[in-house]
Amino acid sequence: DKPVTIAYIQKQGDQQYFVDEAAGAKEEAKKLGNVKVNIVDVGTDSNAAISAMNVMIGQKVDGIAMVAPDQQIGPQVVDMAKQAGIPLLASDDALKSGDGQEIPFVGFDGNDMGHKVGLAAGKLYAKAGWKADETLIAAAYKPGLSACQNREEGALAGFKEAISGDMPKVVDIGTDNSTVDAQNRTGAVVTAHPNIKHWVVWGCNDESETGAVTALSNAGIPADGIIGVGLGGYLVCKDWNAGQKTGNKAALYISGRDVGSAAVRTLVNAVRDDKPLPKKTVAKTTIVTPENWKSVMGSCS
Amino acid sequence: MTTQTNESADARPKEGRARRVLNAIGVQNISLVIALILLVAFIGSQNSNFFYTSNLATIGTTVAIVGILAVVQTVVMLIGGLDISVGSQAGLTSVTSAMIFMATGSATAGIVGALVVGAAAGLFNGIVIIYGRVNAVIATLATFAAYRGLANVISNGRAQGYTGTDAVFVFLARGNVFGIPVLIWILILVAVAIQLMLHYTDIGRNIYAVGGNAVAARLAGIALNRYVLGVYVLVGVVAALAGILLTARTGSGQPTSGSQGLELQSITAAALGGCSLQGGRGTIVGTVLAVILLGVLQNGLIILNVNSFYQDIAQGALLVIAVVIQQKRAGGGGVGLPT
Amino acid sequence: MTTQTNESADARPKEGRARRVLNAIGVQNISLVIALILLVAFIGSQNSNFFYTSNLATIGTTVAIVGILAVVQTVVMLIGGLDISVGSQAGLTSVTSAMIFMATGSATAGIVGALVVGAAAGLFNGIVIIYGRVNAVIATLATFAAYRGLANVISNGRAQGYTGTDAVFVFLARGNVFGIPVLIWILILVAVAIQLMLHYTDIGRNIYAVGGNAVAARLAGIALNRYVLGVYVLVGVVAALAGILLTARTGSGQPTSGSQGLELQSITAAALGGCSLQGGRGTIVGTVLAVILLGVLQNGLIILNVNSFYQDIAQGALLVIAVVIQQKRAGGGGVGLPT
Amino acid sequence: MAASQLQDTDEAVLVLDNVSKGFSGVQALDAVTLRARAGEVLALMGENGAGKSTLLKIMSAAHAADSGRIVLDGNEVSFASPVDARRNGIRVVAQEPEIMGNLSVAENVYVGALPRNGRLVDRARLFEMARSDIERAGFSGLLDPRAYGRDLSPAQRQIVEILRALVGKPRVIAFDEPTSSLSDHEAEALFHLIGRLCEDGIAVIYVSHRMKEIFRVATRVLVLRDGRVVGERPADETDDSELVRMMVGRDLSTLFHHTSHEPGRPILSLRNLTSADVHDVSFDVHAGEVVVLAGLVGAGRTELARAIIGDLPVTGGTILVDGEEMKPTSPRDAIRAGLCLAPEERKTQALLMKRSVKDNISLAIVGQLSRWHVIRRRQEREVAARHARRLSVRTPNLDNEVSKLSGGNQQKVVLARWLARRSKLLILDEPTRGVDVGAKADIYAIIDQLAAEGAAVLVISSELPEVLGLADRIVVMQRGRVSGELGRDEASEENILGLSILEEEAA
Ligand SMILES: Nc1ncnc2c1ncn2[C@@H]1O[C@H](COP(=O)(O)OP(=O)(O)OP(=O)(O)O)[C@@H](O)[C@H]1O
Ligand SMILES: Nc1ncnc2c1ncn2[C@@H]1O[C@H](COP(=O)(O)OP(=O)(O)OP(=O)(O)O)[C@@H](O)[C@H]1O
Ligand SMILES: [Mg+2]
Ligand SMILES: [Mg+2]
Repeated sequence: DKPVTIAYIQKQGDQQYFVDEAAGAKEEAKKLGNVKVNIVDVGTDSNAAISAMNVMIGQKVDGIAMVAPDQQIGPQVVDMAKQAGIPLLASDDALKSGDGQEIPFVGFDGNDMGHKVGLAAGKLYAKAGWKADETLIAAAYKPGLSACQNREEGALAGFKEAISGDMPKVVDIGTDNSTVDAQNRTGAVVTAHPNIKHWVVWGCNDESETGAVTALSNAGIPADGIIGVGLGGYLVCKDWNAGQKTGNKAALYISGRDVGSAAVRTLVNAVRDDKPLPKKTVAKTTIVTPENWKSVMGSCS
Repeated sequence: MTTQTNESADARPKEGRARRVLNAIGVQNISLVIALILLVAFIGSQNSNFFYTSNLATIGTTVAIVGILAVVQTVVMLIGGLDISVGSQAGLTSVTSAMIFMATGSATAGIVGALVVGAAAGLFNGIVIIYGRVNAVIATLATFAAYRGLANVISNGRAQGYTGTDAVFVFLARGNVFGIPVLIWILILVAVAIQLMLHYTDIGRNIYAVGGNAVAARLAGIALNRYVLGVYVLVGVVAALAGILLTARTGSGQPTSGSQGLELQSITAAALGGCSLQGGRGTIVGTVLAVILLGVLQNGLIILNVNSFYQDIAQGALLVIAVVIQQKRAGGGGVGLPT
Repeated sequence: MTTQTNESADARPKEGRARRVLNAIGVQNISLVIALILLVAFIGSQNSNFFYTSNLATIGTTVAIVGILAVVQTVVMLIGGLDISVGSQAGLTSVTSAMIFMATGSATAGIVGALVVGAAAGLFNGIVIIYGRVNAVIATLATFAAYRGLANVISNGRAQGYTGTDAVFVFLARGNVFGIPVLIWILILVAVAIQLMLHYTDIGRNIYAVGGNAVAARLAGIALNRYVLGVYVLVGVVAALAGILLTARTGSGQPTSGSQGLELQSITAAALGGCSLQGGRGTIVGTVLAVILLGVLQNGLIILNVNSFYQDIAQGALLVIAVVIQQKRAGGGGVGLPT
Repeated sequence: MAASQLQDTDEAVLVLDNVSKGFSGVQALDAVTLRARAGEVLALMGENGAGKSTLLKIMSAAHAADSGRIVLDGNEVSFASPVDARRNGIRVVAQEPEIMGNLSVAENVYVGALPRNGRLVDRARLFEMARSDIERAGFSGLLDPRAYGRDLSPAQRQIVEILRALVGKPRVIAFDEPTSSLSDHEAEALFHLIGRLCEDGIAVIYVSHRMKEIFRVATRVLVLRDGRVVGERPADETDDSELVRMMVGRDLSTLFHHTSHEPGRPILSLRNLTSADVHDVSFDVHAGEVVVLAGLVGAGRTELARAIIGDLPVTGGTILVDGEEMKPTSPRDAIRAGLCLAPEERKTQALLMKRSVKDNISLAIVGQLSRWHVIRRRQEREVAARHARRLSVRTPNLDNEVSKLSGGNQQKVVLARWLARRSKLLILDEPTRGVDVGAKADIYAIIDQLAAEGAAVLVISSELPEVLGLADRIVVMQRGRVSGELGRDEASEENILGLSILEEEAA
């Protein structure tokens, strides 16, 4: 087989999900044979993403997969790739070209992920039979990130869809997407709402969501009074694995590994067969619960 | 002829007890206290829930980790240094503690291991600075990146283990002693111990001397290198404590999440508390007050449901206001850049 | 009596041309050059793609934004200050430029608007420092948060607009003049202009004086306040330029992404280039060399496909090594904290 | 020669034998031998840059000698660090006191040897020890042990530096120009102290440019020139002129140039000027006149000068410049109106230590030397070179860092800066601090010449011979007030001293 070099430009490469994604990409490359994957972590820095594009185009790689730190840079990177004649694949977050065309995509639909989380939370809420005026929805996410904004909008819509009757009040908790920050900030939110009996919690990632849930239980809210739905599942599963009674009632499991390997496979196939990239490859997401997580996720590290 | 114009020089300040107490707190710190009172009054008037004991405990536990780091950052700044790597050290020790705990099943082993790693990381900082002759800011900027990388490498970038079922970790994270959360006790203990050291021991006085005038300190026979090394080791150990508390609070060892940004927060608190970047000036009381002020501010902004973007603006504005009050009270025009 | 041993007082140093050139670069900078050569040799030997012209241009365009900020950070550090808010200022002006551009359709309007906003932000920093008597670190830590908040508020936290169809922005981001990217030209222009100012004008001389000894500068009739204000306005304007370039490169106005962390990067470069945090010491040549060194390092690590966690470690290690080489070459044992 | 010197090492406590030291481009010491004997005061003399401080720094191990030996009690030693030297009883009172601003005077004195009670500092004992030290050393009333270092005047800083040397068991104490920031009163106390140290069998080394002091305290005099020993004399077998000849290499006929000229119009007129510690000060300084402000340390002369040039707020009264009222809010205003102050503390108030001699000299005139803000560099170099030569600044070249000059030469750089800025009124605060006799004579001649050219000069000086030699008129201050004015002909050491302290003794 013809040797192929793929660049995988990732945001937030130190987050567990993206670490998995990188690992998946590398495993797939090995499986395909004669494929080199060059992983570049650009944090949350759009400018670094542009620089990484420059570097990789300069290195004349055969294909680029990008998890953009901000979807707004889409037109710019699409343009750069087109000028260099290198196939570009959007990973995890969709990218559009300057004329509004979506480019080929592998990953999850951000809004849809949020929607599933909201839906799951709404169902649990309806089942619990809580009253709207005794319930507060705590949405913990990093406010400046477009991906988080998408998920948050999806979650709200999903929750509304699942319930009948009044919508509980929603409090946005601006975190830096870390557990500790979510924990610290949620502590204060509890103070501000002493009359709330029941809490629904979701977040942009597992860190935010579990941090908020921990803060609630530290504030004396019983596990039964919390419906926490994680996003990712990698932290939520720790409570379940330990058999702890927890406010984390469900999580949307997304496998970074799957996306990483799908992205590499798609790019390599297109390069080798000299065919255009498929428009959309959406990876599977599953709602996991304390009951089924083991069969879906396998293990919890 | 010996009765010159300066009889006032050795006259003890003639002042009342109240005045003496005020002096002990220091004019700068009084301004912080005033700023704190005003802030508390304002927040409390808007939302009386603020005064719940539970909320005060929330503030305390929230500031505990950054608080102990700010306290040791104060010590580093006193000797004229800076430690940018505290957050990375906390992250590194957080994963270490969790990984050792998972491997051995013993919380003690995890804690001791983390403290040893922290001491080693601090010692390494000190060695690079002293024997490599690398400026403290650059050296700790370098290890800021390096320790973070190391934490990610050993943990493969993943949160490690689960400590939520261990009594020791749970006690650290959620325990109470005499009704006061353990986290707050730890902050109090660290602050008081270091305050006592700075104020009442020759080590502490020598630290002020080293930062105040390194040449004089050296000529007076103070082993500068040993002090600098010692201070950085102290920071490493306390950063490890912070890392252990991070693990306990989040229930798992976090390589970077939760510890990034602690360097800036601890420096902000120390500087707001009156530490000078030139060394030799600063107090633990000031730093702790600043930590509390910043904690109350953040808590208040959330309680008052301020949009998180406006929180940034408010935080910036209040930081400036607190210092302006300080300066106006301290009086004096001053020349050029304020210190 | 006047015929002492000092007839040589006005004799120019008698030394060869080569020696003079070396002196002009400075011993500290020579070490940076050596470190750079070693690094380039190593990376090139591992992967010859490194030497593609396109890659060299890539390095240049990559460092351009942080480079111009490091250059002005150098000036701030020369007067003994620090500006932590440069990144936030760049973010603020990035969204401003994009929003004005989207509203008016005119790139010029967007650029001018951003520069005005940058100048205002810098002026505000200066006013807080000079008239509020707030320590420069605290003041800019405060505006670091405040300007970021402001950028998020006006943009609602979202990237703004699309500039990829505008000729001016495209020229800035991807244009070439004489085969060299516009971004690199801008870095060269800013660095040369400021170098000339520092070296050949009384303004530059006075900047060194203010940072070297503020009391002496004041007694020599230098209007300290005006200099401090002026320098912070300069930083604001250059940060705005950085913001505009960010907009041009990413194709949209970014409130925070791409500008967070620029403060630390610019300070790292300036400090590695030989700036002292105490003021009065540092050169533009040194800073630019440090910027290039860091840029090459980062590029090399990516090209050599080093895992990003190991990149952190390597970056930290190389930072330390570069400074240790510097210090060993500069000679002199020294005790206590290196400056 | 080296061998013969070795024979009498046994009677000396400390011998620096054939010591040499070079800095890049400068041979600061060339085979210098110095013997310090118990109970003796060895005066070390020489022009600025002769190598005195360097010799002391080698003694205290602040510098390492390039060659030569150090012999302590007959045994060759090599000190690893200043700490080591200190532990062996060697103390140097540095030319520039090093003070820790945020520590108390007591802590500044005892730093490194704080009295302890277990691990804790015994604060009560510390302050008591410091208090009794101050008293025993004869400085009572001059220094509060609890005052902070940052609040100390130059004289007080010097006293702290002196007290520091007395802690522990000193065997050899070297004073490097200890009196340059002390007035006669404190200096007198210091001489008593030195006498006592001798009686206790301590070997004292004393560096000063003040001839009078040398004969007051020294038993032997060692003279250096260009880093070489030019001679050693018992103090009672030599005199001023011989020492000057040895130091300068020729005779110095007159120390003071004084031509009397007709005072012109008043340039500066103070009317009831009042600021924080200065009260109701009124006097005039005319064109072509040298007025000297005399008084004891702390009399408020420096503060008055700073108030005049707008560096301290004026709370009452008026300042007239050329008959017009001036309200300076910063030194910049005053400088533009033609008033300049060369401050007393070169290190903290005047010099950019890390910059070149040239940059330091041209600091106050770069604006004038520039067109469109571009410095005319050739002209700058010429001006700097001219003034450096005029004041005999000893430096390898104009690009040398000022921190590498000897103390006296640094002082000359400060003066050069303010001479380069031709102003109507020049205020010189202790202009000859640490300057050698030869250069002093130059400076006096320059001051005289400035006056002859029509400038008004206000000199603040604590050295009475200087006051008498320079002044056309003397204004004496005491506790922030003018206590008297004396014409050149009416002035004597006695009546100046009388005006400085009279009121006090009555009180
Ligand atoms: N650190 C240094 N680097 C370079 N040259 C130095 C340094 N210290 C001193 N010198 C040079 O060594 C010579 C001797 O200086 P030293 O300070 O010993 O003179 P001094 O006799 O004490 O003069 P003064 O009376 O002015 O204090 C001078 O030419 C000085 O410029
Ligand atoms: N010995 C001292 N004790 C206390 N304060 C002092 C002393 N010496 C100076 N000061 C402070 O300085 C102020 C005025 O002193 P200033 O330095 O102006 O006097 P001076 O006559 O110039 O003395 P010097 O010769 O030391 O410069 C005093 O009001 C006081 O605040
Ligand atoms: Mg000397
Ligand atoms: Mg004075």
